[in-house]
Amino acid sequence: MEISPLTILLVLAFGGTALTFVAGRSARFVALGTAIATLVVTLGLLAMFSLSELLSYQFLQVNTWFTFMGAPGSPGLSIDYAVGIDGISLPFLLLSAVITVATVIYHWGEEKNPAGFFGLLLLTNAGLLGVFVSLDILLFFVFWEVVLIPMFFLIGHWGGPRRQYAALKFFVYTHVASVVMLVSLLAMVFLGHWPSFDFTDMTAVQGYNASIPEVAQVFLFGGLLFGFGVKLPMVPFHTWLPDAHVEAPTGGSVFLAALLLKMGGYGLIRLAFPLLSLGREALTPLVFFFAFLSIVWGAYLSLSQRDLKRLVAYSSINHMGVVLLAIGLWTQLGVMAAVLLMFAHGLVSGLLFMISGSVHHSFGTRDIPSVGGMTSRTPILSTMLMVGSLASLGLPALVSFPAEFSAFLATWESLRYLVFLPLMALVVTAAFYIWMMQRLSFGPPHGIPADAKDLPLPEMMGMVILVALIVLYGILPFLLVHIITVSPIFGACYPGGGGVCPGLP
Amino acid sequence: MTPETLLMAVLLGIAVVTALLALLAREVVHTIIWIGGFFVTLSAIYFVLYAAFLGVLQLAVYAGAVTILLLFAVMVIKKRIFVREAGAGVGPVPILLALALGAVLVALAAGVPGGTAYSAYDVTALSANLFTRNGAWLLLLGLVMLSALAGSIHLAREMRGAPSPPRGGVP
Amino acid sequence: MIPFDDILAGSGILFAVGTFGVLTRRNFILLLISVEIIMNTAILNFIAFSAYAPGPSILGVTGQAVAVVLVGLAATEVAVGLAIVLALNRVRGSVDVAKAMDLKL
Amino acid sequence: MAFVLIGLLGTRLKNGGGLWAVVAEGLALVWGLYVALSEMGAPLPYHDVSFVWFGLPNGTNFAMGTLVSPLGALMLLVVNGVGLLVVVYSLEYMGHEEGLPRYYAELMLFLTAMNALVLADNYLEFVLFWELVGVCSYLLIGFFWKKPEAAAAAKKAFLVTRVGDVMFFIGIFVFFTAFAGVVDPHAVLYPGTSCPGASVGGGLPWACAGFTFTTPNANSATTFLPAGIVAQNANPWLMGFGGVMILGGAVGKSAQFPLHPWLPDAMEGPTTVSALIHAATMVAAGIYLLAITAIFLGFTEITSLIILAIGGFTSFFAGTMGVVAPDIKRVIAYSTISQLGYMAMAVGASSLVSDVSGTFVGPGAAMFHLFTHAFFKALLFLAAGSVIHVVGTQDLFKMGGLRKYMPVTATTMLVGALALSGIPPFSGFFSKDDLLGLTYAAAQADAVAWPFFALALLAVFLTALYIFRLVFLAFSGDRYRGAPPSAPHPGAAGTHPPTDPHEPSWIMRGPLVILAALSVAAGFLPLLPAFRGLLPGLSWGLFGFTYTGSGWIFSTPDLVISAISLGLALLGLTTAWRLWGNGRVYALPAAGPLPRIHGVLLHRYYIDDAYDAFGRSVILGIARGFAWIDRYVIDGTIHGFEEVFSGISTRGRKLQTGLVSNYASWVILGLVVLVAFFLFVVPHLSGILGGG
Repeated sequence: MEISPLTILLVLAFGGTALTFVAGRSARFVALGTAIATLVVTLGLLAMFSLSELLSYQFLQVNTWFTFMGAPGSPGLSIDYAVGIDGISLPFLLLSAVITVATVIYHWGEEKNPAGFFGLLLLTNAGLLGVFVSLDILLFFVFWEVVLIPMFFLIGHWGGPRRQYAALKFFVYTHVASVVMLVSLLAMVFLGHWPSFDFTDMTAVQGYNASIPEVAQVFLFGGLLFGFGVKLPMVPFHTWLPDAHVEAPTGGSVFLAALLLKMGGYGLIRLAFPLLSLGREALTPLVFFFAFLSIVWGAYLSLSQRDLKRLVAYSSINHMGVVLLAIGLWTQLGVMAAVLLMFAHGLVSGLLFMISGSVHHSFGTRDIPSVGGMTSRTPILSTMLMVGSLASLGLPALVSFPAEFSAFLATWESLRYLVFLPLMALVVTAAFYIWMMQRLSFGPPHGIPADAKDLPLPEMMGMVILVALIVLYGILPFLLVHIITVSPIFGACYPGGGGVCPGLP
Repeated sequence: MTPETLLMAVLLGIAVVTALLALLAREVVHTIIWIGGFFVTLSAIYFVLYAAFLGVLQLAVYAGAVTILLLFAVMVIKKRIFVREAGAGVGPVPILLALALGAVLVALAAGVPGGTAYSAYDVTALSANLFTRNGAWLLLLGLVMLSALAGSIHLAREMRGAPSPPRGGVP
Repeated sequence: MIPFDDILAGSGILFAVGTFGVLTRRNFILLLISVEIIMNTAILNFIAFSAYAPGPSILGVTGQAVAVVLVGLAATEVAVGLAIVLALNRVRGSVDVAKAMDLKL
Repeated sequence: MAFVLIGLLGTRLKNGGGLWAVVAEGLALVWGLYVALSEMGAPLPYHDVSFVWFGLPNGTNFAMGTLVSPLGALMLLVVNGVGLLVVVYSLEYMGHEEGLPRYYAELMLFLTAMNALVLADNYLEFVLFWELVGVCSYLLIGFFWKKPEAAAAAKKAFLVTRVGDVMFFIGIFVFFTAFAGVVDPHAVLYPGTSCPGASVGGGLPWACAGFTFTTPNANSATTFLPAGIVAQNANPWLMGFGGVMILGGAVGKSAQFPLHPWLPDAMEGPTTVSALIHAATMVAAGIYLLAITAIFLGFTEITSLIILAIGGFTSFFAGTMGVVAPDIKRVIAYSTISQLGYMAMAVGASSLVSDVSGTFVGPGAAMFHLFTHAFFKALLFLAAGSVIHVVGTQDLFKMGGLRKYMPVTATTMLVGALALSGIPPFSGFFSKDDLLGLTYAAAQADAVAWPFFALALLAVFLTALYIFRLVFLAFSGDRYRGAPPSAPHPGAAGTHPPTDPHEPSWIMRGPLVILAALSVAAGFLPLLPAFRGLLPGLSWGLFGFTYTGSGWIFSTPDLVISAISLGLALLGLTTAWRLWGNGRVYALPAAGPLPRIHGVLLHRYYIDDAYDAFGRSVILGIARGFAWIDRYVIDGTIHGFEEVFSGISTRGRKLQTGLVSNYASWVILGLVVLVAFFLFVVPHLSGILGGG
């Protein structure tokens, strides 16, 4: 049996998690070791990833786990352990590994039951890695659930004053979504008469699904859109997000914003859009509607927030709205932009939530009007805030810019004048960040406690890692774009790739 | 009606009757006797279906071990453990439910056509299958048994420090 | 010629009998016995279907193999169940399930 | 050559003091001169380096590269020349401020971004550095971040230009689709340039065509112009729309009429920064954009007219506000807006003219004015800065009689003022003359342009009026009106209480003198054939005599226009002298319309207030409304569900008797129902769901 590096990655991640749970006082060292090991393996994957293997998944490993015997004569249905990656999942793996390292470093001084805390963080990370590498629907779902459970405990145990409420809300929302998603996925498998749950061969699976009538496809697509959309989150299924973010500990917020939201977008790109073409065509206007709603809603709500974390949380809704829009266009430029934007948003929102956490540590509050002029007392934190905000509003030379530009260009290509809507929201986005900075960073200092300290070293290190990547990929985006476009979804669209694009127009 | 059909009908009838008697008996010892009979009857059915190994297994494990185990448990408890069921305790709902379930299951079975049982599965074929293709299940069963063993021991040990039971509180 | 519908119908009735026992008996040992009856009907079905499968086939042997596993499982279950009976008896001095209403909210 | 840019960036990172910045900027200027000289020798654009920034399987590539063009070379001269002088000037002017490394770092980033913008070879790269320039200006305007006004001004600058940027984005999108991906403005300005260095980067399509957005189907720059015109004919509405959107970007950056309010407020930044923003970097970027895209904008007449109208109106409109502003820097700021209006007007006019004559004159006149304006505007700002540095206030009415204390500053300021008002032989005269002549030609081509031509002429009068008001109020007379030692203007750059006003050191005076000399000399540069190569379609005239490169042509209308504008300028000058000269301070009459007009002008036509009110009530109102809905409607619905479910479960928990048998009953019931369902209902369902 050939062992894929991805299996090694998963074993490493889960094994490290288990070790962390039992490590007790030295949990943070084990956690950091695990996170770095995961990152190293991911970087190894990055190095070994072939840019010329366009039509199939790489590092593929498929083992039949077990098979449901069908009636005599029918092929039965097998559940596989199927893992593999392409250019769309690799950035997410990288993001996940990097964010984990940065978060562990950021939380180096965690006092409250560190073994549990780091263990849960790593478990989330392991589950995320699993989601991004699994190519079998049931495996995908199992990992999906693995991600959600530890997050529930992170919010519920390490969170803020209303953590019980937030944790429960998070749990209920995401599980309702999970159930709908699972039902839709299973129905897709059964109605399409798939021979197994794995979807390693996209063309074949599209062939199976072609036999599903349009009505059923519309329902299935709608179910998946809801299931992944809650995670994304798209308005009006978003209200779990601000509460969860505000109450979660900093690391939890970082994971939520930087990684968990990406699962939704990833699911849409990997499962809903390519596999259910009839449903997609029927429901695309609905997708656009939700996307525009999310963009505008997120932008305006950010403008009205007083709490820094809530502001960042709502800005996430805005950005993920752009992601949904870009996915909904379902063109090469759009999908590339969506993946790039999710990567960018992962780094940037992670940074911003770390900053929010540090603001809370330093000033004892995150209420924007009650703190001001923090540049004079905490210049480093203030600089970080500025970098994060500017990155989030799409400053060139930082990673969001090429992504947003591509997304809007793709929108123009498909939707023409409708692009005004998100672009006008872009002005509002700029407005709330700039306004927030004006109130928090500039002006004469006020509301700063006497013992306010600038960033401690671990927190700064965590942020510096993210800033470095934001700048690196902002200046050299092709490092990532070259990878993203190596995917079966894009594959045959290359010149000489077979001529027929199975995935994208 | 072929002899086989007749034989099968008789065996099934005996099985149903012994099972009912086991549940309705007044003394727990009688229950155990009837259930032993039920197990033996099932073993006979397995033989008729050419599953000889299963029949032997049934005899050894169920008719032998399980029955003795039950008897042993009764002896350990050393009480008149058979609680007389008051007539009022059995409402119409459970009976109706059981009847409905039976009806549904029989209806489910009604559509199945008959067929010829294949007689050539000997122990070799069975073990070959069991230790290769379905080895994982056997392994899993081993694990389950191991944990059950541990659980049983734990259950027995746990009670040592527990408050002593209210003796004599039983009718 | 084996009448499979008869076997299935018979096992269905046996299942119903076992269910009846589970629903009405309050003695833990009798409950255990009822569950065993149900378990046995399942095994019976596996064997019946394995016999029903045409020819020497993988399906046929697998049915019997599963039945073997199930017999082991059922035996284990009895062992654990009886351990529970003993524990219950020691704690409560009774094996009446109606008195062990810990599941009530 | 990109090497130098990287060198600049490197310096930016490690520099702690201004000297590094001076050295870096000096190198940049030398390099700019080299580029400009080589361009003068061979006035055609050429590519230097480029690479794919990112690309897609379907062949859409987004490239980054440098492209050296004559206009770009001219801009390099301006940016780095002014930049060097400003940096030198800063050595003393900013010497006492906190956060100097930050200042120099931001300044160098600003100049780097501007250099890169000038060298950009496609719109994506252009917009990238365009945004970077915007952010740097945000940081620099907000340099005195402890002052709430500075922070607010920085915010305003960023947001207002952001509105323009959004329109610019759309404009780029339009061109990207309309021209099938090839958008290289230079290829249009200089037709005949073909695909240099096609082998760079392995012969990919983008290596040709100017490293632009390219698609596999359209990779030839030489056929671009006809293709563009075809596209225009196919969809004039789209082309016009795109042109207006591009214009929107330029309007935001160059502070033209609807989006102008940020520029006066930007005076909260250090004076050196103001000089840089106004003369060479930020606002010039907008005009440069208009100049290199003039051909696209000229595709539709209406776009050209809009540009002309906005420019002409702004030049007048800003001038009126400049006449009343009490703040020395704000007066100069309004003059910038006004002069930028002239440039925009010239771009619009040149497109109109080319429509008629069939040849494209190009935006040479606008760029020439940008060139001369850069020097005298930097001069004015730096001179004003040295005044502020010494007297510690920006209020004109607290100055006066400064000539005898600081003669060098006074003289150079006077040179700048004369150049700005367009009085020969100072450079402003020649460039402004070109603009007005071009606008006159446009007005003949299209009668709609007449009122704006008239407004532009009026603006000439206003220009002279307000700039000499400034000069006279500050320097003339015997009396120093400031109450020494007055409390320094809060936060004004480099203030120390003026017990005895005196000239600053030569580090500050040197740049003033150099700029003054340039302000004179720049006007005559077009006489050099090499320089004319940098500015396509530029003509140089003196009272009706136009130099064509080979000889002189006389035309009466040109003479008339020159005479009128000179007369208006002199009129403005004398009016200013009558009102404010020699220590006089003109007092408004108590009655009549004048005080009211004065009030309106002082409040900047209430436009700023209107924007503020719009932002505060409408935008924030929408935000609060959405927040309310989010909280009570959406979350309320969810909580409603919660109520329902908890009601059900309160009742449902009564079913939990705790008796195992009862639980089992439910299980069995469920089983029965399920089996019955599959047995009797499902067979009928399968037809509906299509198999399964």
